[in-house]
Amino acid sequence: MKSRRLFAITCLVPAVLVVTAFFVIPAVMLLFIGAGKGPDGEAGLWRYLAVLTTERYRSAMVSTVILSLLVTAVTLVIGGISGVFLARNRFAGRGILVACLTFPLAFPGVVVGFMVIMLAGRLGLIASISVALGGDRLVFAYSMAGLFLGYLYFSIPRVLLTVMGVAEKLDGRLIEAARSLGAGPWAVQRDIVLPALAPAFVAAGSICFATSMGAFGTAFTLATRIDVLPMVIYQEFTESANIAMAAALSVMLGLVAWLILALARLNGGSSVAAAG
Amino acid sequence: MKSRRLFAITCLVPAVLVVTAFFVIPAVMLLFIGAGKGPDGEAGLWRYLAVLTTERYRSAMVSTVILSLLVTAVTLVIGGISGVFLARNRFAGRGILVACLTFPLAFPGVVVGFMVIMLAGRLGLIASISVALGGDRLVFAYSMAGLFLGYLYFSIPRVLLTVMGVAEKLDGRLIEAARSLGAGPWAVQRDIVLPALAPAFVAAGSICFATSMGAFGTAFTLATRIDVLPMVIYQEFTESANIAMAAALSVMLGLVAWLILALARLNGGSSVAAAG
Amino acid sequence: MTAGVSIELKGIAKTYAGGVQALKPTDLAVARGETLVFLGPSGCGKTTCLRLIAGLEMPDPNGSLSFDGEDVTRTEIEDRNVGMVFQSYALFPNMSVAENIGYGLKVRKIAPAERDRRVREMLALCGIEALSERAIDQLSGGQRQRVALARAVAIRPRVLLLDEPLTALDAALRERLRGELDQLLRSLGITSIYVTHDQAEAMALGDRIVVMRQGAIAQIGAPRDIYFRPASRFVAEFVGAANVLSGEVRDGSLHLEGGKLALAGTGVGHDRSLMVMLRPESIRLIAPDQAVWRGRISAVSFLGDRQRVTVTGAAAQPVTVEPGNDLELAIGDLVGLDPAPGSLVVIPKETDSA
Amino acid sequence: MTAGVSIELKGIAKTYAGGVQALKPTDLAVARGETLVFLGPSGCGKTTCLRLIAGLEMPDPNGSLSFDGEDVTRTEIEDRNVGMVFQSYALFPNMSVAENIGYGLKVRKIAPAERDRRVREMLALCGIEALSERAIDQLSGGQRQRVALARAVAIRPRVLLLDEPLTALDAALRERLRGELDQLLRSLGITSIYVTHDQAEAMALGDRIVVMRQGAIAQIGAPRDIYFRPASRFVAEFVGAANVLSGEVRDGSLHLEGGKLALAGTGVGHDRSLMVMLRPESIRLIAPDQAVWRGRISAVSFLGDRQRVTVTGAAAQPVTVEPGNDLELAIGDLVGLDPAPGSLVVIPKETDSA
Repeated sequence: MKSRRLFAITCLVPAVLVVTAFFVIPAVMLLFIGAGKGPDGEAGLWRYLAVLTTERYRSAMVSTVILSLLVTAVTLVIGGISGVFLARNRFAGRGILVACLTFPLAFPGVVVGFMVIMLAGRLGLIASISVALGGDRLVFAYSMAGLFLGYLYFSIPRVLLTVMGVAEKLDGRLIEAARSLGAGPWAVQRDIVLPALAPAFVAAGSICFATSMGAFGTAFTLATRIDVLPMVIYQEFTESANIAMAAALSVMLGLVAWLILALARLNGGSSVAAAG
Repeated sequence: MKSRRLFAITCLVPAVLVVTAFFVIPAVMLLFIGAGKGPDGEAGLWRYLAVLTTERYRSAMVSTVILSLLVTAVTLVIGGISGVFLARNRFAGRGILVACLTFPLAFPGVVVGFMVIMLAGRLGLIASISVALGGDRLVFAYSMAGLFLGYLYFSIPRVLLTVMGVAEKLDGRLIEAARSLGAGPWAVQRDIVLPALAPAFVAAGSICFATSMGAFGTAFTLATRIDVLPMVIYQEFTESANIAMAAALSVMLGLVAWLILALARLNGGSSVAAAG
Repeated sequence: MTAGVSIELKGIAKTYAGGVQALKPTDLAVARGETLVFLGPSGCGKTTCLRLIAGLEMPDPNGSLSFDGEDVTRTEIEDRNVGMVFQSYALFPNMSVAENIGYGLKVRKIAPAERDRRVREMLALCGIEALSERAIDQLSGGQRQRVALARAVAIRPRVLLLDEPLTALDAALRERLRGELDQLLRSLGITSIYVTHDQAEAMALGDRIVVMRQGAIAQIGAPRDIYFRPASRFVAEFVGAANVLSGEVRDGSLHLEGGKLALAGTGVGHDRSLMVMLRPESIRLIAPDQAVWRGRISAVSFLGDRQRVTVTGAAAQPVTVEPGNDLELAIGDLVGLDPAPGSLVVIPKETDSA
Repeated sequence: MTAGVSIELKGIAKTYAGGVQALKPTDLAVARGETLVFLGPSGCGKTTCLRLIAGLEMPDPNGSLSFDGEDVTRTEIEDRNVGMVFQSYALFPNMSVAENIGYGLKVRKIAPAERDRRVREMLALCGIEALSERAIDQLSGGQRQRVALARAVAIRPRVLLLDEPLTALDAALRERLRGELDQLLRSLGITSIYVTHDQAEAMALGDRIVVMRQGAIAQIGAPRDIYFRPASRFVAEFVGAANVLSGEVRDGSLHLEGGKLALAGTGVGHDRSLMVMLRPESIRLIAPDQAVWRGRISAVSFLGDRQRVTVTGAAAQPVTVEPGNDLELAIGDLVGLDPAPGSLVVIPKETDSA
C-alpha cells in the first residue's frame, strides 16, 4: 500500500504546483488588472462592461464573433463533406489529396496571412487574373474577406482530420442495415452518418471557433485596418499602453471562447478533448 | 448504381475544387516567389539556402527549432505525468483541476504573451516578489525564457487532453496483469502505460512542435527583440518589404513543421489526425 | 403474414479485387417459405453468399440471381426489399427502439399512424413492448437481438437474411433465443437465409442446411441427412463430434487396432481399406468380454447430462464415446465398444483429408 | 511442477463504495492442488471473489485470507505470487509472445539465460513454440489464450486464477481448449481458482464447484453432487436443463396434470405439496398406454447427437425431454413419460423462487 500512495503523491505534486503557480495566477492577475487602474487613473469593473458599451470594442467583439461563426460554419460544411468522402472512398491519388488538404497545418498564421496577400492582394493572383480578363482589379486580402479566407485555410485541415478519424471508425454495418431497410444514399447520410459524426462536428467546430476568435498572426500580417478583438487588444497594450483595458478585453475574449469550448464539451463529451 | 455514382461525384467535386484552387495554389505561389525577384532585383533558389548560410536567418531557424524542441520535451513530461495521473485517479476537486489546466486553450497567443509580461515582466509578479524578498528585480518576460513560458502555457493543455483521452481508454486489465506478474508501480508505468501512450505522445508532441515553430502572437506581444522565425518572416515582409525572402523563409518553416508532422504520422498512425 | 419468395442462384460467383475467389460458381434454389442455413467455418464463403443475395456485394459477371423469377442481379439492396439481421445487430444508436423498428417504414414514406401500428405489432411479436422508448445503449444483448429482428421483419421483406444473429450472445441465452427464433420464422412463413458456424443452431433452425467449404457447397440436405449421411469427412467432422476410423477390410469386417466392426448393411464393395465414421453417442460401452471391439479408458469428463469418455487402443486415434451420466467409469478401465445398429457410416474416399 | 498452496477465506466480504455488497461474509477452504470453480450468473460475486483472492480488491475489515496459513489479507497483488488469466487475455501489445511470457521473470530479475530456458519450457508446455517471436496482434483467439496461460504459469505461482478464460472463444475451440486446459491443470498440480458462467466448463474442469448467487455461496460440491443433488431450485436450473414440477402428494405419489410420479425412495415426509426436479435426459419416452404419466408433443428440435422435445399437458409447465437422435417423433403425438429410477430430486422449499 505504501509504495502506491508514494507513487500517487509523486505524480500529484508536480501537477498541483504547475496548476497553481502557472495556470491560475496569470489568469487571476489578468482579472484583477482588468479592474485595476488604467492610464486614465480610474479603476473599476466598468471596463468589462466597456466591451458592450464602447462602440469600438463592441464592434470588434461583434465582428470577431460573426467572423468566427462564419468560418466555423463554412469549415464544417467543406471539411465535413470532404472528410466523410475521403474516409469512405478509396481511389487513386487519395493519399496525395489528403496530404495537400492537410499541409496548411504546417504553416503558421503569419505565413497564412502572407499567402492570402499573394492570392488576393494588390499584386496577387486574383487581381492579375481579373485585370487580364478586362475587369476591375479584384482585391480583398486586406478586408474581412481576406481574413475569412485565411482562417478557412488553417481551419479546414483540422476539421477534415477530425471528421476523417471519426468517419473511418464508423461501423459500416449501420450503413448496410439502413440500406437494407430501403434508405437511399442521401437518407443514409442524413439519418446515419451525420448523427454519428455529430460529436466530432461539435468538437471540431468549437476548436475552430476558439482558434478563429484568437487568431492573431494572420490578422496582423494582412493589415491593421481589420478590427478583430486580438488586434484591438494588441493595440491597447502597445500603442495606447492601456494595460487595464487590454486585460479586460482579454478576459472577455477568453470567456467567450471558454464558454463555447465548455458547451461543446458538455454535448460532445470526450471527443472535444481528443480534438483539442 | 446510378444514384450512388451521382452521390460520389457530388461529394468529390467540391473537394477537388477546394484543394486545387485554395490549398495548392498559394503554396505553389509561395514556392515560386521564394525563388523570384527580390528588392535587390535578383532571382534564384539561393534564398532557400540563405536560411543556412546567412547568419541572421540561420540563428533564427536554430533558436526556433531549439525552443520548439525544448517546449515539446517539457510539455510532454508535465502534460504526460499530469494526464496519466488525472485519467487514472478520481478525487475531490478533480473536475476543477482539469478545468483550470485546460482553460489556456481559450486564450489566444496575444493574451498569453500579455500574461507572461504580467508574470515575469518589469512590473510583473515575479519581479515584485524578488524585490520584496530583497533580491534583484527578476525579469525574463522579454527573452527566450518568457517565450518558453508562454509556449508552455498554451501547449500543456493540448498535450494533457490528448494524453488523458488515450489514458482513459487504456485497458485496466493490462495493468492488473502486470501487477499479478510482480510488477511494482514504476515498472507498470515503464513497461505498460508509457508504451501504450507512446502514439499519443508522438502525436501530441508533433502538434506541439509545429505550433511552437509557428507561434507568432506571443512572440510579437513580448517584444521584437526575440528573433524566432515567424518574427523574422514578418519583419522581412513588412519592414524590409523583401517578399521573396519572406516567402523562402515561410517555405522552409513550413517544410520543417511538415516533416515533423509527417514523421509523427508515420509512427503514430491515425492518432496524429485525431490530435490535429 | 408474408409468404416470401423463392430464390434462385445460377452460376453466382464472387472474386474480390486481388483475385481471391470467395465463392466459386454456385447454383442453388431456395423454396418459398423455406429456412435455409449456410453452415461452415470462417472463410468458407457463407457470408459472401448471404451478402450476394442481400445485394451488399455484386456477383461476378454471368451469374444471375432471381426472386420469384424476377432478375435482381443488378438491383441495389435498397430496392430489393430484404430484411437483414447482423451479428453486431447494427442498431442505430441515435434512435430509440421504436424509431429503429419504424425506420424502414419511415423511409418508405408510410403514414405515421400506420407506421405506429406496425411498430407496435412488431414490438408485441418480439415481446419487447416495454422497451419501446428505450435508447439502444440501455438494452442487453438479448434485447438488442430482438430489436434487430423486429426492425428487419417490420418492412415485410421478401427474404429475411440473418448473419450469425446469435453468435454475440452467451450460451444459455443463445439456446433460449434459438427456440424463439425458430418459432417466429415458422409462424411468419417467410423465406429465410441463415448463416452460422454453430452446427447445433443449424440443426435446430434449418429446413435444409448448406454445408460450405472453401467457397463451394460441400453438401446440401435436411439436418438428419447431413448428420447421419455426411458426404465427406469434412462434413462428418463439422456437423458434430465424429470418430473417423480407417482400417483394413477382411471377411466382411473392418479390422481396427482394438478389434473389428461388422460391415453388414453398409453396402461396401470390395475395397481393401476403408474409412468409416461413428458418432460418439452411438457407441455403447459394454463389458469387455462381451465385445469384439475393445479399448482402455484414458479420460473421463462429466458434462452433466452426459459424460465424455476417451478410449485408447481401440483404433489408431483415440475414440470418443458419450455415454449417459449414470455410468460409473474410471480411467484405466478396459471397456467394450458396441456401435448401435446402422450407426456406421462409410466415408467416400476423396483427395482432401482435412 | 509446483505443488501450490491451500487457501483459506474467513469471513471475507466486499462492500463497494456506495454500499453495494458484492460479496457477503464468506468462509471457504481450497485444498492444495485442487481446481475450484466459481459458477454463477453475472453479478453473483464470483469475479469479486476471484479478485479478492488475487489481491486486486481489498476485502472489508475483519475478513482474513491466508495461503498455506500465511496471512496475505493486506498483501499487494505484486507480492502474492499469483498467476492470473483474464477473459480478455490482457496480453501486452508492445511485447512479443516470448516477451509476454518472460515478463514476470524479468520483473523478478531472473538471469536472461534462466529466463529464456523457462520461457521455452512454457512455450513447449502450451504447444506454441512456433509463435515465440510473433506480435500479439498476429495471434488468433485460441493462440492468445495459450500465451496468457503460459505467461501466468511461467512465474510458478502459488495459485493460478482464471477469470472466464474461454468465454471469448467460439464454441468448437472452447471445447477443445477446455480439454487441453484440464490436462494442463492436472499435470501442473497447481491450486487453481476458475471463474465461469458456463456449467459445462465448470463440470468438466472442477474438482469442486462453488455455485454462487447474489453475493453468497448457494452450494459447494463435486460436479456430480451439484448436478444430481442440487440444494435449491436455483442450482438445479443453473447447472443444467431442469424440469421443475409442483404437485400434490397423495398415496405416496406426486400428482401432476398428466398423471403421477411414484415418490418411493425420495425420503419425502408428509408434506401435502411438493416441488421436484427431473433432468430432460433422464426421462424416457414410452408408449402412452404403458405409462402412468402422459403428455402431447408440441415441439421437436433435432440437435444432432440428441433431440429436444417439448411435451405439454404432462405438468403445469411444458416438460422438456431429450431423447436420443434415433427416435421418430412428430408434433401432436401422445407420449408416455418414464423417469429413470432415482432421477426424481425433491427441491427443498425456500422463500426465493427464481
